Amino acid sequence: MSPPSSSRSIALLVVVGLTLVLWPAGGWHTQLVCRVLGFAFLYATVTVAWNLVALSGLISLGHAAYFGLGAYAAALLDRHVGAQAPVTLAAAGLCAAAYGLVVAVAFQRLRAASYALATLASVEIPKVIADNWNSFTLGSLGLVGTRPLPAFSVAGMELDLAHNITAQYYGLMALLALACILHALAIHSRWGWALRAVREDERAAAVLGVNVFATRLGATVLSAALTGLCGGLYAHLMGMTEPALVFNLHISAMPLVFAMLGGRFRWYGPVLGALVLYGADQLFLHPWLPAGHAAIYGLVIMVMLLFLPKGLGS
Amino acid sequence: MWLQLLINTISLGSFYTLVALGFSIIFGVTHTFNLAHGELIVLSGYLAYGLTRFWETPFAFTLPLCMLAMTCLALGLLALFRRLREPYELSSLVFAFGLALVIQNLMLFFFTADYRRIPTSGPPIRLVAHTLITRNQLWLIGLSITATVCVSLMLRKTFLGKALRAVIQERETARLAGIRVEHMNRIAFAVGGALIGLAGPLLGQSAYLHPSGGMEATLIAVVITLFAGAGRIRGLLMGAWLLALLESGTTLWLGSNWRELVSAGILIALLIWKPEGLLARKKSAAEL
Amino acid sequence: MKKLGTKRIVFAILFALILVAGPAATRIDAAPISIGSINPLTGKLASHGREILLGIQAAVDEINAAGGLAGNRVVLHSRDDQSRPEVAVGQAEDLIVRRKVTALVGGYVDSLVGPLSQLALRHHIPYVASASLQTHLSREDNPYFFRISHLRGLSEPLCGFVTQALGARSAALFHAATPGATELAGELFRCLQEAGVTVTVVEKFRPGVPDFSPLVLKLKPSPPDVLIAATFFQDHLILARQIRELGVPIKAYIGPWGVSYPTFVQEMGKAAEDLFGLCAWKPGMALPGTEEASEAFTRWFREKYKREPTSTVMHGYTSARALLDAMARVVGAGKPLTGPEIARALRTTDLLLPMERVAFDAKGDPLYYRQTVVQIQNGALVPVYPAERAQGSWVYPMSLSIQP
Amino acid sequence: MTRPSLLDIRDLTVQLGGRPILQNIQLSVAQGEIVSLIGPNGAGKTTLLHVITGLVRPKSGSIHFGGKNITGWPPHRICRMGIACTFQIARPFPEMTAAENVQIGLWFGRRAKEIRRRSRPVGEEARRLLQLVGLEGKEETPGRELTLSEQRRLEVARALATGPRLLLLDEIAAGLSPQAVSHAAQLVRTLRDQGMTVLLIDHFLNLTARVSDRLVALDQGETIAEGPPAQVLHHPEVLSAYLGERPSKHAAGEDR
Repeated sequence: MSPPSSSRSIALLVVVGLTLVLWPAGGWHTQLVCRVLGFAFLYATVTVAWNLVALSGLISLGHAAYFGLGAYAAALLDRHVGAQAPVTLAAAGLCAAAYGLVVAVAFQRLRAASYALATLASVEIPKVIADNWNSFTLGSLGLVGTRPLPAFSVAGMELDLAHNITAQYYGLMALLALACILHALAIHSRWGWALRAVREDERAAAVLGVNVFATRLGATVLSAALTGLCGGLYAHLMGMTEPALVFNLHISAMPLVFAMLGGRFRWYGPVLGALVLYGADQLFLHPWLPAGHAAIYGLVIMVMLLFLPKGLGS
Repeated sequence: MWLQLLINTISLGSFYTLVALGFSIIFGVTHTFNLAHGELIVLSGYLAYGLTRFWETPFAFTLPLCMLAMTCLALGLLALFRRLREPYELSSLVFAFGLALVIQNLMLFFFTADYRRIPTSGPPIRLVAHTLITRNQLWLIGLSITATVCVSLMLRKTFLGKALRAVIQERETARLAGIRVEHMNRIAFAVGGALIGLAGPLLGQSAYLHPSGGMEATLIAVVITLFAGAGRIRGLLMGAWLLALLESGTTLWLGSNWRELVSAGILIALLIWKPEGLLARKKSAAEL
Repeated sequence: MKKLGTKRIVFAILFALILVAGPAATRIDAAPISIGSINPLTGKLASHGREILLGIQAAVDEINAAGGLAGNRVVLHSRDDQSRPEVAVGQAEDLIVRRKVTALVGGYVDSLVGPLSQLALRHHIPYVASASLQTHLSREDNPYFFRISHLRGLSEPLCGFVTQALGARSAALFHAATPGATELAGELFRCLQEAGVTVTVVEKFRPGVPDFSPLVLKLKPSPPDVLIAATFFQDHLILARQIRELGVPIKAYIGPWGVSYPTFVQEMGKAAEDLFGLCAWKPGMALPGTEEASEAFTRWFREKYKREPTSTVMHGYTSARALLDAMARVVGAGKPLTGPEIARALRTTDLLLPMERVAFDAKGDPLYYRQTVVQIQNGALVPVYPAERAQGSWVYPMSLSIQP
Repeated sequence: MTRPSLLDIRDLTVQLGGRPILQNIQLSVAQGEIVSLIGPNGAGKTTLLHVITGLVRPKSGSIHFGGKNITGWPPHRICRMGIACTFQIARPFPEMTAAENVQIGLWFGRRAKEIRRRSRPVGEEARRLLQLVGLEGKEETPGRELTLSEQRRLEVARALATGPRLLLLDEIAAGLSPQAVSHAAQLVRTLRDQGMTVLLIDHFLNLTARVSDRLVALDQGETIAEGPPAQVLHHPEVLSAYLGERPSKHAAGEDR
């Protein structure tokens, strides 16, 4: 099933992974690198989540809805109930998953461009509600002062996710690892075969016994839950949630770009795309070229598509 | 007041049509998902702004100049887009995203982040008692209808247009039928570029120019095109005017904070009701 | 396959290089005294962020020209937050931890300032925000956050102007769906109602809509005396024009933000005539007693940047001046230049600057920040309210016959 | 007609976009039979097939398979009941290799219990099926790179992978060389001998006559004749339906 070169690429990934794991311990790290890579992990997780839907052959432009719902669920629970972070995060994932369920059921007949368009529009519904339900969500004022993540004590090790950047770094890395496992399953398991069949020809897949609806539903709900979880984490990490911020089109478009550049059909593709692009942009281009870095970023995207059309991971 | 609202809505719808038309032609014929569409429009607007400000070119003269410049630019871009590989729609989308970033930042560099406006000429014209129409609304409506009619006539009446339509409907079949698809791509980019060139100065005149203002226009173009189906002129007109009407109507009756919700809700409802594109007879060319 | 593998390795190496070289490439030895500033230099808010940075830079240049802080040069590290909060936090963290900046200054818009205020508390680094409005951002339990602007500084003069000076009996409120504008609108609504002004319409909209005519038409059946449009530059460009084009007989149009810019007058031309705006400072309009300093600043700025300084530039300048003043007092007292010391000094600041008399309350909010109502008359911004800062009288009702 | 009927269609009516495609179709296929559906273009043959596989929902009427009412079931359930089909225009998974194409059928085409009970490993089973349809050596070729006739054979292999009791073949002989047609006929007979029931669609009648036990002729959505091949082919209505037909309408229209 796996191509002959996969052992080498896996070895390479192990190297990259180990570098990232040991980075903060190496002593040549800085807070900025950890912070940036931490967010790169978060966005990579969103990218992976997005790709779960993409693997079923649908291009979603509505992941900001899941992200924003997650952020709002966490921030609202924190504000109104004072719930602890594990509860708020679970609620974030569940809320987003519920919306994912609605999207999957309501849009089950939509394909390709219609689906993309419908998901794009689906962001507006939670956004407008969050923006106008003044008594509950505080409307356009946004929610400020969401408490940071708590400190954990794991096997005698103190993991202060609130203040310690390195701890946050590892926490987010663990989340990404989890997402990666999920993504690998979505490519290499029996479910992965179903996704692939549905993506390549769904009528043929249906008459060969693949449950097209359930396959897509599963992918969408999982993807939504994961994205919602990331949104909840964002709310806790930033301490504030505003409609325009968390329901931003940017959040929907970003995974598409990252995944395309990383390669959509390998388990490590989306991760690679997100880490390289986000990391390179924030750590390298930005300090060098504060004003024009976005132009260079754009150029990099263009050049890579021209010369590495299948993405970094191929 | 109703008449006034109608005029404003038609003028807004005309602008939307113009914005969507160029995108739709390029997308329909070449399957290029040009996410930099809005940025190109803004660029054209800046060109017109420069012409009117520094060389004091009359507004009517800036239009052909902008159209020419944008046609050339679009053809140049086609040379880049042609090098992209499969899956073309997605690749071109991401490529154009990069392009949009580049254009945006170049504009930021050259024109700064100040808001710019192309001055309008002359006072509004009074139609009846309380109903006014401004000069730039006249420009907008007139040019939009002219452009739409021209494109529509070209597609329906000329041999070239028939070939273009064939490519829009069945690309491979058209190729087999001996239509030179490469040639059609060039024509689509040229026409699309000219339309972009036309929309830019009008945007600068009726709203304002800002380097980051392109995304909005792109979004409108994408929504209308996907809604109507690529290359369907009548559908585009209806889509654009419906969108404008919806936006104005909801703002007036429900308040503008519900505007997006209503537009989104109706869009979703229409999509679910007729998943293959409301106005398209069969599945639109967009297979992402 | 072999070729692809090589490519992959090359990219992996590049990636590693980026990780190592990126931070290393910008490593510079820490200056004797360094302060950091974080502003949106790219993205949607870039124009404001850049102006604030100019003001901050001006203050730093000024103090260095005067010999620095007790002989130590002040180095300003400027970072771009790309108008995105997570970037702002990352950049600030880097400045604090790696560059060892002693204090932070700058910032535009609450969504970017808010996370930084939390960060300041965590690292015990004082942060003087240049432009921040929302009330709940400043807290008594955060002794490291200061700001030189405040929502009250807008809502009070505005409300006073509408109710007392104009004596308006009805008003309409349009505001952008952003936190600052929403809160301002809420404040104004309360204040106007208390003063007995009927608020006929309150409308919220997304900033950047291409057409305001339905909203404007909503005013037409019963036109209010005053329209307050709590929104930004680009929206005024369309809204103010459409009010005139559609002939809605309002008597005053007030745009708290965005109207009092020279570039606004320039882009709008005649259509800007008679509009009211709020302005904290502009060349030729300074607090009594600071006219000279204001003049000197304006001259210096014009010479250096070949353009007019704006109120936003002044916000940056004022915040940096407040910070540098406190730092100078710490150094002057022979104390170590640490975060807690500077924060303590900031608390006792009382400084008269062209824009405001800077002094902070327990929450770090400015005590004397008050903007002035200005009106565009013959293409110039004329301060009209409050009386002690007025340089002319207002035109009311506004002329509707002027056409763009 | 003494054998028990495997597929039983009663009063089936189908409309697409408000247009009637099939009207009051009655069709019954017995266990182990080979039945051909014939008729000119637009007669509704492919639609009938799609109704049986669940891709198209009937307006009224019922379909019973093996004694169970499967009307309105989703395609994957019908497939797992034991009905497999090929498409008129072959639709292999383009990016998957031929072997992977077949494996999809092996993985998903049966009920979970049967899949767990499987004796042979999936890869080996896929190879055996490809060999059966004459695609040995093409296991690693991606679907889109196969020739049209190879794609069609791949479809048969894929359909067989689901372990069907009833096999629906849509125009598998169209455009094939005479040699290939006899190979296909041979294959159909072999399958029947293994106990499979086959429902063929044949527009050009070249495969039908050789293998079918029975023909059913459709025209404009209605059954016009039914019976042994020789009898149906000389039925006056069938003749007029075929002869009256205008030549070469685009065949692709039927698949939609």
